[in-house]
Amino acid sequence: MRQPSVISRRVAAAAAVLVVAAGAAACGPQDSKDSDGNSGAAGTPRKGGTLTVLNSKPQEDFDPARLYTSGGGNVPSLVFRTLTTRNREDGAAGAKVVPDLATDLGTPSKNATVWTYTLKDGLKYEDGTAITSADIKYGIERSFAAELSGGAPYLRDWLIGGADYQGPYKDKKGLDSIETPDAKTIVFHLNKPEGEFPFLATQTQTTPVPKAKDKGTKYEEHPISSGPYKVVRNEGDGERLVLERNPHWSAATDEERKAYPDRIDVRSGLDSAVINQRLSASQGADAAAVTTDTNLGPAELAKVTGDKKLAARVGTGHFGYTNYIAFNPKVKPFDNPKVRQAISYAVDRSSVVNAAGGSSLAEPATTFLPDQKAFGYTPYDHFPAGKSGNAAKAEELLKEAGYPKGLTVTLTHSNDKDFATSPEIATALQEALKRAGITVKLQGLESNDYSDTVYNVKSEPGFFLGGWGADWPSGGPFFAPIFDGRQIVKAGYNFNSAQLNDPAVNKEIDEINQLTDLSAAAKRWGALDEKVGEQALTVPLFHPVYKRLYGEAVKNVVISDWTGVLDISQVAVK
Amino acid sequence: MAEALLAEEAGAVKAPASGAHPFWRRLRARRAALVAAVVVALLVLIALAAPLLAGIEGQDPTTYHPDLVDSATGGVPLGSFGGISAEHWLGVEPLTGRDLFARVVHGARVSLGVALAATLLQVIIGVGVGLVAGLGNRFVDQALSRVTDVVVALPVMVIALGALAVVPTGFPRPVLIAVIIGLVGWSGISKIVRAQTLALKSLDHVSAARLSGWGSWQIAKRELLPALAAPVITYAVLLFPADIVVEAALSFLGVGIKPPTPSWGQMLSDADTWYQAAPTYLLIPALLLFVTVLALTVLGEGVRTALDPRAESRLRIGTGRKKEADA
Amino acid sequence: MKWFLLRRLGGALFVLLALSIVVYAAFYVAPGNVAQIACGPRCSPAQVAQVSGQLHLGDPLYMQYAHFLQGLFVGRDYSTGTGVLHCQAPCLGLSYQSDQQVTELILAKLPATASLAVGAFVLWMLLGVGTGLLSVWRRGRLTERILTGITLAGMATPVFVIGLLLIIILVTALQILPFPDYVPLTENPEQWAWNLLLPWISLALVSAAPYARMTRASMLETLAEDHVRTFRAYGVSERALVGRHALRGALAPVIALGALDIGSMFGGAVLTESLFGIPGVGRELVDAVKHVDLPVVVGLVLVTGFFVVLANAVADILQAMADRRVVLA
Amino acid sequence: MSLVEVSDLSISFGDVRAVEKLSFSLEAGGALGVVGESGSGKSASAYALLGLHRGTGARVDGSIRVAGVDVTAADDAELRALRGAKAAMVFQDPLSSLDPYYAVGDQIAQVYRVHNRASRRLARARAVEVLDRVGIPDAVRRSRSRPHEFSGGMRQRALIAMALACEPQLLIADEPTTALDVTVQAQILDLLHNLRRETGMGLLLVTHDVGVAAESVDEVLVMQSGRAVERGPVGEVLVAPREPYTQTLLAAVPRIPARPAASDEKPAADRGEVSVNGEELVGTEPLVEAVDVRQVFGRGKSTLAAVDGVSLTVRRGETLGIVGESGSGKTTLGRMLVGLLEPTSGRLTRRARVQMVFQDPVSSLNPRRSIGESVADPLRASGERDEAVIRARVRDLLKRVGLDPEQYDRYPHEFSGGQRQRVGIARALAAEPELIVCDEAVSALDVTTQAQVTALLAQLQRELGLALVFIAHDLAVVRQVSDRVAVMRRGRIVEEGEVDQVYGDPRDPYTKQLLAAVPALDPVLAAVRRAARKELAAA
Repeated sequence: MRQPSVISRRVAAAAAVLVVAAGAAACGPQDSKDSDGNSGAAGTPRKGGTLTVLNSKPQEDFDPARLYTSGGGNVPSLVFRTLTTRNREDGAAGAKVVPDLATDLGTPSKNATVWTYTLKDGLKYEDGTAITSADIKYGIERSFAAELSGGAPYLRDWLIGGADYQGPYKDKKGLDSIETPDAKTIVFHLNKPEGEFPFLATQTQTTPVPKAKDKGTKYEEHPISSGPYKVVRNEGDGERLVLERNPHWSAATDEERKAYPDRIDVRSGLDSAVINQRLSASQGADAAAVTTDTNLGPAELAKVTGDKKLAARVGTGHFGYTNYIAFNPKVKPFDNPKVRQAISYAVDRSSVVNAAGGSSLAEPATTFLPDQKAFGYTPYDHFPAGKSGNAAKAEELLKEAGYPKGLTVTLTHSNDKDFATSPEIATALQEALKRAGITVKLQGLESNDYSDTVYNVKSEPGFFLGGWGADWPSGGPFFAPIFDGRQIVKAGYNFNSAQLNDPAVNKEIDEINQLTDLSAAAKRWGALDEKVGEQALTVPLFHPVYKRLYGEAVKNVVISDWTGVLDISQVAVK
Repeated sequence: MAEALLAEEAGAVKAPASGAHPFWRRLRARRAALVAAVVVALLVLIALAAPLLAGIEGQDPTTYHPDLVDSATGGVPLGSFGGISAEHWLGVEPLTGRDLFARVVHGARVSLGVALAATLLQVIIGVGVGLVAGLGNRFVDQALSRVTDVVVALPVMVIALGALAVVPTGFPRPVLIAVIIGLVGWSGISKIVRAQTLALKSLDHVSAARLSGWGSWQIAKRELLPALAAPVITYAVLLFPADIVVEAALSFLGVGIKPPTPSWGQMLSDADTWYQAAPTYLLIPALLLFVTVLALTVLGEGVRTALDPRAESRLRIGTGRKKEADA
Repeated sequence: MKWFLLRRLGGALFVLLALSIVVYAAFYVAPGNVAQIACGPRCSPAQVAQVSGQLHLGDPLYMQYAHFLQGLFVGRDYSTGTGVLHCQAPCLGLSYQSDQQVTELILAKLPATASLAVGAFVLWMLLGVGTGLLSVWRRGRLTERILTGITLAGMATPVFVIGLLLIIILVTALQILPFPDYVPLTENPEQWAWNLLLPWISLALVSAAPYARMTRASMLETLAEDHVRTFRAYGVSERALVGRHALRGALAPVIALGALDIGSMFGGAVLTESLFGIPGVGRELVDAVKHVDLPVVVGLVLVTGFFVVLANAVADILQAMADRRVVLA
Repeated sequence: MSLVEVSDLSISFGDVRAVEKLSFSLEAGGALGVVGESGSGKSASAYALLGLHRGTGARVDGSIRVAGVDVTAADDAELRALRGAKAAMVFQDPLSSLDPYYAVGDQIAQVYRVHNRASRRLARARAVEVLDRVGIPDAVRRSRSRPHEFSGGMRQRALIAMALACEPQLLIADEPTTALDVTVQAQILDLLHNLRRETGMGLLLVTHDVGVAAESVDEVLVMQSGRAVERGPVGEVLVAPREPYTQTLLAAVPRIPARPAASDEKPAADRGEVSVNGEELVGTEPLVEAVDVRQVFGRGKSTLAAVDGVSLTVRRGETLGIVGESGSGKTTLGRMLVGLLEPTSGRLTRRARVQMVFQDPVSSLNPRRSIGESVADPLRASGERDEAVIRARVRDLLKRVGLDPEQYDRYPHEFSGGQRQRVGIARALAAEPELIVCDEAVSALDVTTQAQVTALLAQLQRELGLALVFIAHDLAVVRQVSDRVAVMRRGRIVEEGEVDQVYGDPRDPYTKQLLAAVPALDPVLAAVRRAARKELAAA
């Protein structure tokens, strides 16, 4: 379970993949402390006021069944409470999972195939009715309906019978693998051990939905709130969203959401230049404004860096994400490990980092897993290319591989201006490989064409740019879809680009999944990454860094390593 | 006003419309057109000699210079005015550090080449459709008019996207863009040619040719095409700069020329967020585009007035083109 | 006149249907697995198949088109899971991307585009006709040459170049104007105008040139006509000749061109909207095209095509009315 | 003091001297006709009277006094005060001479207010008054119409009304009837005549048509190439001209004899030749036969039958004249006869090669091709490839039509109108036709040239045994060249017969009306005709 962030970012709207949390930038802990020092962000946070959110993407799918979030999302998390949720703290501490509606992180059976949750007392919807475990079951079942597609695949893959279940509209009987023995208890029966189930339970699909209020695809217009805010206005298919306090929400049952502002006004459909311009001007209502989906681009960063006051209002964060070169060893000459290694040696990471926006927006990567403890980060650099590539070593390897006169290959990339799989990065690689005698032809595809081509086993090219992001901060959803042989998808999007089906790797993945001790699991993910890295099936290029502006009056900026972006539930404007 | 009438009555024979001499004389008489012609010639020369010029500078349009940009602040070029120096005459591109002069001169090739090819295509299609509509019967004329309407109403964007989708990615992008612009931009010429054909068709010398026994094709070749040359050339010289703008617009919207091939529109598209941090990056292609289009437009005006001194009011052209790219 | 209008209407319908067919065909062959996109990248093949069935994507092209026509003329029903959503004729379908009704979506985008178009139109008409008038008034003098030069430069400048330059000058350097942030007229008229000023000016600057040139050429042409000679021979002053007779004669083609331009502008000033981030139909079109959101693209092309065709018809009628020799038949 | 006094007037446009040392005068209430062929400088002189050359780059020397104003010395304001108020002008083309965008009444009111302090209402009332005066029926309502809603004659009346608005002392009429049909022309001339008699204003009439002058003025000034040739009372100059040029000019004017003319109007040899060529063939073998042909333009409600059921036959060697006013369908009929148009219905049989000579000497030749090439067209089209043969044949044809064969490679613009018509004839001949349709072939030419071209046609007909269909609006020309004549009106032939019979004893009322409207050269006869027209109108 990991979020294919490249795709999601590009196709976000179309795919109903909610990037709000995942693809968004954030402010890191260091910065929030800096800002305490100077800007208007100082002082104790108090309740009251209106927080304005300036976004580019409208909340088109404001339905818990359709949202694809990492940890419940940012704005959605204000309305939708889930069984568990992410820990709302700065930095690494924020990468932990904590209980939300449930009293704890769940009780696993011995082999982690059955998970049992008990709901807290006094949980109510915005209309004052009580939240029951049956509503959570119904909410999950809804996400199986074709009408409400868009969520993450894990429930379908893990729950017994999930693969065939068609949702409550077609299949009134419901999903047997979810049991609700009483109104407070809910039991999940999985088809294999999954120690990371508590992470999955942070996703909005575990939000309770009262069956009587379900309006199918129309539910998104006014979803029933279980969180601190309820929807009072939803116009233009999520373009303008106004949230106000939900009187039936009890802070006593919710340790995570601070809910300082009285009102949240989300305005979307704005141009990213407008958002950053307004945030830097910070005039009027914009002083109490944040964005949950718009990063500073390189050009804007260059301007912001030159202005101390502005720089103090930039939040920096790290979301688990890796941009890399993917090889398909079924295509010649990439079947030859020496060729893959040669390319690994030849890449010029400083050029690539520059093309991705410079060292403030991208950090060179030599490991597939993001450089965070929660993922089990284990540093390694099997094919040291140095700062700007080791052309001599690459040439040597090519000679060994039987290409003494160099080699011509085609690099597939997308034509989007996303600083991730975009032409600039491809060109940077083209230049670097040229020095090692490798002639790179570029094949730039329009975004949809790119996704279809690259993530399809039938059309997958041998050499292309890809990226992968975390559905939650753990090695599981980050590593397995790329390297687990059982996750090679024959029809549909396939992310195991190397089409690696190594029994040893598969076995290790299964074993780690059984662990319910997450820190022990993390270590083994890291070791597995280092081992698989030796095969040079990918060339990690860089991890992006998110930088976002926020308004002068914004206080209590919290940026976790889970989302990498400012957590809206913690922000105060008074 | 009265002058023309009186002069005619007084037997003042107008300078003949045919022959090359008066054309060149009149063109030379317009100083602005001359200056524009020199500028255009210079640009064409730059385009043709792009690798040579970049070679003289000692740079090429694709090499990255990571050391010339400030990586920590988003990749702004180091040094003043976008890193202008003896090695990099117009500075370097933010993020990549590629040489701007080399990119701009190579971009001239693409921008001018695409527009030229597109214009030729438009002329060919436009003249063909216009002639057939003008000469054909009512049904043919109506059918072609409707087709023209459809083409006019179809946004270039959609055609471009459709074409990008259908045509294999290996197909050279500049050629494809030229074809797309050519395919959507011929309606102006076809309308003019049709109108002129209808007007000419009713002229007695065309009737006389028919009575002489010529067929339609011969009449088109002998009586119509020569007479159409002037308006078509006049329109075409103004289409050319318009096509440069269309190419730039498509590239600007991200459906045109793709990197690493530099074109001015594509450079502008890359540069548009940099207006604060690295203005020269934006200004250089913008100014070049402006100068080129202006020079071509002035030259086109000159050619138009030289071809037909009284054309100014008769041929109201070059009016809707640019906005078509916008629509 | 009636027959003329009916024929134009028929022609327009034909054009619009042909447009929709072209777009359908183009997108049918376009890459991009629509069902996969609509469903989400992590959808299982079974789910994708379900979504595909729901969107009728498995049907042959002509069946899909037939469904589209049905929606257009009769309306269509869509399942919401719990109930049925009736999309009334003319129904352009639901967006693949957001499930929103395309008609609603376009209606939501129109005000911004209309604001842009109307404001810019007023500005460029004033600017264009004024400049043309001035250069006729001052014909043969330096003023005319300067004005001619400026209008040529205006014609030569793409709107995104002018727009970017204006941003650099007015927004960054002088900080007189804000970077446009569209505010609906109904919300705050002052902010609406203030924020649209920059796009209006940009559009007006590049659009005014043809009007100035046409006004000038057309007025000079009229001044050379016999009836002006008549009034001169009856002692009417030059000023009255230019202001009353020449301007009146020049106005018709100028207004016709105006109709044409504002029509295509209503169809979305793609470049201007993209550059200034104005949430209008033009930008929506770019988005929809990039996301292969076929219903939205078809809807937008139909709406923009409608405006273009309408503008063409209006321009023709204006031209014909202006040219009193032509009888509309 | 005279109303108009012009002395030593010279006008030049650049290097071209349009008028040289012209002097004349016109007393108050007098009527002077300025007659001349194109290029004689007559219009330029008339324009100079109102100072209309000012600011156009033309050079005007000499002195001009009109109604006491020194036109050459007056400042702009004085000049404007003269224009319209003291001297008003009526122009040739009544449609283009009125502003299409304003109501006729408003335009007249505007002019009135330029010269009189008057309210809008008063000015409008004045406009209605003068419109009524010039015979516009229902003037109040019609004053609100725009020019295109008027017929040609009504427009010219409206222009005259505008001229009357400020009660000028002098009316300058520049070719006021040239664009009008002959019957309308007669009405306008009668109107001018009556107005002059009633208001006592002076009239300066500029015309190329001697007949028009004969109808309307007391004195005539004949101009040629910018100079005055002869001047005197109309009765003297037109009846007994002294100057050779005037004599030639008058001789060239085609006439319709008052009485059935002797057949010597046509050169006797003409007919003799035809009969020699094949007596039994003449008048027997039909070359073209049309039976009930129709030509319908447009669809639905706007259908117009340009030719509506015409039957006729053209036989070898004869000349059929077709006359009619504009819109009568004569040109459409001609085009059907040669096959440029297919009849909508009816039967049209062509048994011979048919060619056409066109009206407009400018557009009938491709300006981009040498005249030799144009003439060679039919030869090349028929498959002749041998350049030498083509060249020889073309030179022969050029010689035949009276052109220098050495001019083969010259371009049309280097030729005069008459010469271009000769080229057109040569081109027609190149196809070796048996029938030539001449569509207004001499209408655009000056009378002297006109006479030469008709003579050429007659000669060719004689030599080659051609049949001719001669289409024209000018009754006199048709009379001159034709054996038989057909009168067309609204797409139909209203009368057809031998020339002498139709002209001498017309049966159809329309034919009678037409003939009565033709201006007579003799001022005395003109007066008689005017009376006759009154009768006809009353009847």
